[in-house]
Amino acid sequence: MSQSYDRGLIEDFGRWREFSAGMWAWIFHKFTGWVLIGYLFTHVAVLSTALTSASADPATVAANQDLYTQTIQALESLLIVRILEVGLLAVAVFHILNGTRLLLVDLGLGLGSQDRSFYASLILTGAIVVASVPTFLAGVSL
Amino acid sequence: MHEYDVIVVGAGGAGLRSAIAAQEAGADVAMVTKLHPVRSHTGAAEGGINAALRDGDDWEMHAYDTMKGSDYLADAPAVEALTQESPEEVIQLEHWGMAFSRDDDGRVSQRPFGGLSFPRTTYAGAETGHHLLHTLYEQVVKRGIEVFDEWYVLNLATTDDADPGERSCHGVVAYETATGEVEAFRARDGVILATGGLGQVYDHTTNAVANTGDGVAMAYRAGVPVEDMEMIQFHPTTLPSTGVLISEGVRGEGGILYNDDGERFLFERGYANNDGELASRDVVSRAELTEVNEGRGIEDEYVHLDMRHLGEERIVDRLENILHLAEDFEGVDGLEEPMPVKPGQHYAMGGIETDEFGQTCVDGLYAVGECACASVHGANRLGGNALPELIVFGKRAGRHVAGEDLGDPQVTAGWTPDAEAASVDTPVSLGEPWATRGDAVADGGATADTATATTVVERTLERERERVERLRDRDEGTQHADIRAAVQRTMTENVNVFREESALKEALVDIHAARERYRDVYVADPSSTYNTELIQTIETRNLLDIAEMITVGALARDEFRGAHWRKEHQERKDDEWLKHTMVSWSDGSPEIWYKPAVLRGEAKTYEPKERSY
Amino acid sequence: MSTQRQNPETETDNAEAEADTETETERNEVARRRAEQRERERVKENERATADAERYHLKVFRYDPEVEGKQEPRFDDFHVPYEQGMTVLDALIYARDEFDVSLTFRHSCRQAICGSDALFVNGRQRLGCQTQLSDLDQPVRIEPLPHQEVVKDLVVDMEHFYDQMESVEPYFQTTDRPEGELEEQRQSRENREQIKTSTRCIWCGACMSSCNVAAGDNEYLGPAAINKAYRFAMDEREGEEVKQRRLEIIEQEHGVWRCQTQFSCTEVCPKDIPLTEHIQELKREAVKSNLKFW
Amino acid sequence: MAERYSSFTKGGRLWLWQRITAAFLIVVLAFHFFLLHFVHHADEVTFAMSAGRMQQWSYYSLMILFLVTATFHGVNGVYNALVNAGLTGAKRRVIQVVLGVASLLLLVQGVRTANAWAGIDLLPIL
Ligand SMILES: Cc1cc2nc3c(=O)[nH]c(=O)nc-3n(C[C@H](O)[C@H](O)[C@H](O)COP(=O)(O)OP(=O)(O)OC[C@H]3O[C@@H](n4cnc5c(N)ncnc54)[C@H](O)[C@@H]3O)c2cc1C
Ligand code: HEM
Ligand code: SF4
Ligand code: F3S
Ligand code: FES
Repeated sequence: MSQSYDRGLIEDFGRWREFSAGMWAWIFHKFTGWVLIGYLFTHVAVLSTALTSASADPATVAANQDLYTQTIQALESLLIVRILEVGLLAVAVFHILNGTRLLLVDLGLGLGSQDRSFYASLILTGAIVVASVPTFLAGVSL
Repeated sequence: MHEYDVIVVGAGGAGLRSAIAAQEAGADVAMVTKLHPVRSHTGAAEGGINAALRDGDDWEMHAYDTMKGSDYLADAPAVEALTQESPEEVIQLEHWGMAFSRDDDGRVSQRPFGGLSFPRTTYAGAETGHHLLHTLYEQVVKRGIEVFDEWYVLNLATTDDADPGERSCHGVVAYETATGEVEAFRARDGVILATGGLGQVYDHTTNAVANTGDGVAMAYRAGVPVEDMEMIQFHPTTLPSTGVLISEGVRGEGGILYNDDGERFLFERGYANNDGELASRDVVSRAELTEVNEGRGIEDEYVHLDMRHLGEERIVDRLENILHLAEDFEGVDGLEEPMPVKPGQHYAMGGIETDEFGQTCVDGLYAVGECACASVHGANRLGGNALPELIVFGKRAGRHVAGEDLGDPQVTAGWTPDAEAASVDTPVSLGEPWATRGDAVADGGATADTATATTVVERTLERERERVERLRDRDEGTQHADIRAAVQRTMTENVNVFREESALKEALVDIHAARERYRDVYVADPSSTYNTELIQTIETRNLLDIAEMITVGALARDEFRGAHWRKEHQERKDDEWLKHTMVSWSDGSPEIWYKPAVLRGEAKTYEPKERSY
Repeated sequence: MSTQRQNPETETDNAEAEADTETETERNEVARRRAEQRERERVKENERATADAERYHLKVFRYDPEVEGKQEPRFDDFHVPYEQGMTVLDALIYARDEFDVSLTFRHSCRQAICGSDALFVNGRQRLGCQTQLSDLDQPVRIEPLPHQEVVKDLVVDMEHFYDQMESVEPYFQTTDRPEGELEEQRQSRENREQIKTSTRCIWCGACMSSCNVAAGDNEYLGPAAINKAYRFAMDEREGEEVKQRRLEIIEQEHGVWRCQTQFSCTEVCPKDIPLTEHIQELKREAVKSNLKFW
Repeated sequence: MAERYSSFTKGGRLWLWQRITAAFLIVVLAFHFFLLHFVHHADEVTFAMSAGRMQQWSYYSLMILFLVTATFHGVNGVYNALVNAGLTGAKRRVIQVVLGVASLLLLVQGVRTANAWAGIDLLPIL
């Protein structure tokens, strides 16, 4: 071959307009998976404050003045955190639903309607998230 | 320079089978092909492979059908070789894993086909050729046979002795499409041409764009005679807008042809009172065109092929591919409506003259497959008889070239004492009268006296390099596409199913004019990377020769036999014409002669009978 | 004219021969002029017809490493007169023959069987010959297959694809052949039915080009090669032993496990091969056979 | 010629575990969300309550299993994604080590936290 032309990155994500259902599902699943594992790390880090609380004065703990409780409650009082939590829920729900779809595909079930099941996951995710917003935002001070 | 024992040119069914056989016989083989092997047009074959496999059938019946189908222009020894060895070769394919359709007992399925007295067409859905091609290529991969794909063979490296029978072939020169390199391939034992069909001389054809008859033209210009070129098969059921084939399998399974009046015309108008739709292809094609010409065609162009009554299950099981073709290429749902069909160029019965081992009269040069004429099809090929030809003669040629002793051939190749010189009255001079006379008799040859095998190859290489450069260096003139289109048009108008003397002559004039224009052809694309224009320009040169051979042959044969119908001579003339039309390139122009058809087989002689279906 | 006789040494009267050639040249000349006249009329008629025709607007990717002005890839516009039933391939052929002879693309069979002309048409891998222009929005954007290197214009380098196809031992292997001459191996209709779609692959490369995983992982076998492996692994004629070997091949690191069930391969396959389904089935087969051995 | 398979790799095993853990996670993750956002509200979480739940053996072991499966599933998922994107050679080794260490840290920290709630001193080093 004398020479050839490599069209590089435009090939991949630059073509998103041309993606089909299965490819979007793949991208979303990837994205949500990464968010979840990222969250798992931060989640454990935050929860680790419990280690100090465990060795703290029981009275402080009883009064909910320990580091863990304080941290959690401080975080939970922030609107931004609540919004992020809604986002997390969306991510988790989609990952669960699409994950279920993928498990079915792995079992060879419903391959013919894989695109419809993807749209169903999306819609269901949306519905669940919207329905949960009141619960998630309850009691937050603006 | 590449060097191998055997060079196979072309990697369709015939080329692949011969490469495998030569390699099994111990030769070091390379294949040179202008398309990647799986792109070869063998993949388009739909209907099936004839082989006498079952109780109640035998090779003799198959041979009889073939001789009758050929209208007694085939050579019996070749036909008998074909029919005797086809079963073994088909089973070999099965052992190589070919995905044949199956009967309930797990054996390969067979179906009825036109002109056959027994349902012996072994098939794999309606895509038999695809499976055959891929199965053979798989075996080539398995054996690690070297394949130079997308290398276009420009010419043969042959010596230049005055008598073609004394020439020898030592290799080929090819052009690598991707880079524009011209390279030589020397063949120590021999070259096998397997370049396939030539349908591109017509504009309505079932053949691929790559089917430009290169091998026939190359061998012809090297001095090898071509045989029965006027015998072109027109398939009765092709889709009108593209020429895509609707397999004979449809009629084999029970599909029916109707004209615009809803008549089943093959019966109702008496074209084939016994076999109807399953009459031989030439009969059905003429019947359709007669219907159209007499005003009973649909939209004055085609007739209807109906398979709806077969029922969805049977159609999907056996003819699924046909549904896709009708849908994609004609927008017709074969389950709901009849399919429009008309005759289209399909197959060349004639080709490079060979004996039953694929040998030509030039030493070390073989030809197999559609480009060759071992003379098994005569004046008309039966459906399902081409694929067995590929594997039977492919194998024979492969073994022979690798040095296996297969005995003496019964059919002789080249000019023999019983050959008969001939002349035809033509309106223009043929060939290339302006070509410099005297120096080279064979186009591309190197003079024998001084030549060693290597110098022959080297000189051919030099010439071809020059030719390519010349084409690329010129920057004005005519472009090949116009010339090609003109040839296709005149052939389709004048050298079609119905042939008339004045029209044939007009075609020769047109071809001559096209040749004149080709003299200042040039290639506009200066690139050496994947220059398809250059390749097509060279192909067009080959088409000119092919068109002329066909037309001259058609003009010479003033009788009606098989696929060849002449308006002025509507009867078969057995006294005069049980002979092959031969055309050889000599000193820049075609020379015509005849040699007798061999009707004497192993145990009996096939007496010409009236051919009615 | 009488054609060449076999014996070239035959003496002919020189003067006569000369005269003969003279009239012959004249005759040739007249005939040729007539032919040219006919040709010109045809061309004119053609022109008239195309002038009236509705035109389709094509935008075609152009690139040639050697030709100035084409080294930087660009899109060229062609306006092709439309005819009933015209395919993308027909339009390209027209554009090449009438407007720009250097326009380069692979094609051969025109009937969706040779697999040469897989192209990226309006954002999707399709066979040019199998795609009706009338099914497409204008302008029709035609590009070479994504994820493959472009050699020139619409021609891509297929080597890698071929290598992948050939790496799965794509040939029939069996340990038991039936006894006796002319005995075929038996295969049930069900089994033939099971492998039927998988045997239809025409090596067009559309699937591989559409798969994002194949684009990222150069060693991934890709859907077509896996499908080829499926064709053999599921063929009962090969027998259990060979099947195990086949499973080992497709189970390699860059085999079936790389597939993320994007389904785009299945969507673009011009032969409607359910590729994802085949890949998934092989994954399960592999797991099953491994569980047996654990 | 493309690279042939080298030897039997655990590709299939990891693939299968990814599915098995996913199936398990569907239930547990849903339960987890439900419990901590709907039954109890997130802003009401206190150390005492968390500790109370953790002191039940069943809940404790479920959460440990949750941690382990989620870590495996998540980290293996990330690794797979990188391999799919064409990660090879030395880079691949590095990523393997980094991911391995990260998961170990995550597990250790997670178990320590759970133990703190549960009041377990099983492994004093943790
Ligand atoms: C649509 C269709 C359906 C058919 N159906 C049937 C059927 O059902 N049954 C049957 O028996 N027959 C059938 N036939 C006929 C049969 O398929 C062909 O005659 C046969 O496949 C020809 O095979 P081949 O190997 O000779 O040539 P091909 O398969 O055409 O191969 C030619 C090879 O030569 C190479 N080549 C050509 N020129 C050059 C060059 N200059 N340099 C290098 N390489 C070159 C090409 O790359 C290609 O690899 C059918 C034909 C068609 C067109
Ligand atoms: C709740 C149920 C869950 C299900 C059903 C599920 C399902 C799946 C499946 C089937 C895959 C594999 C995709 C593939 O390889 O084709 C996957 C990937 C992944 N999962 Fe989950 N998962 C779940 C929870 C989680 C959790 C809790 C995390 C985070 C800790 C997570 C992180 C990931 C990551 C990072 C990937 C890889 C994504 C990628 O390919 O880039 N998942 N999931
Ligand atoms: S599987 Fe389909 S898309 Fe892929 S190469 Fe084969 S025919 Fe083309
Ligand atoms: S597009 Fe690729 S990811 Fe799998 S389903 Fe097809 S191979
Ligand atoms: S030209 Fe052969 S597949 Fe399109």
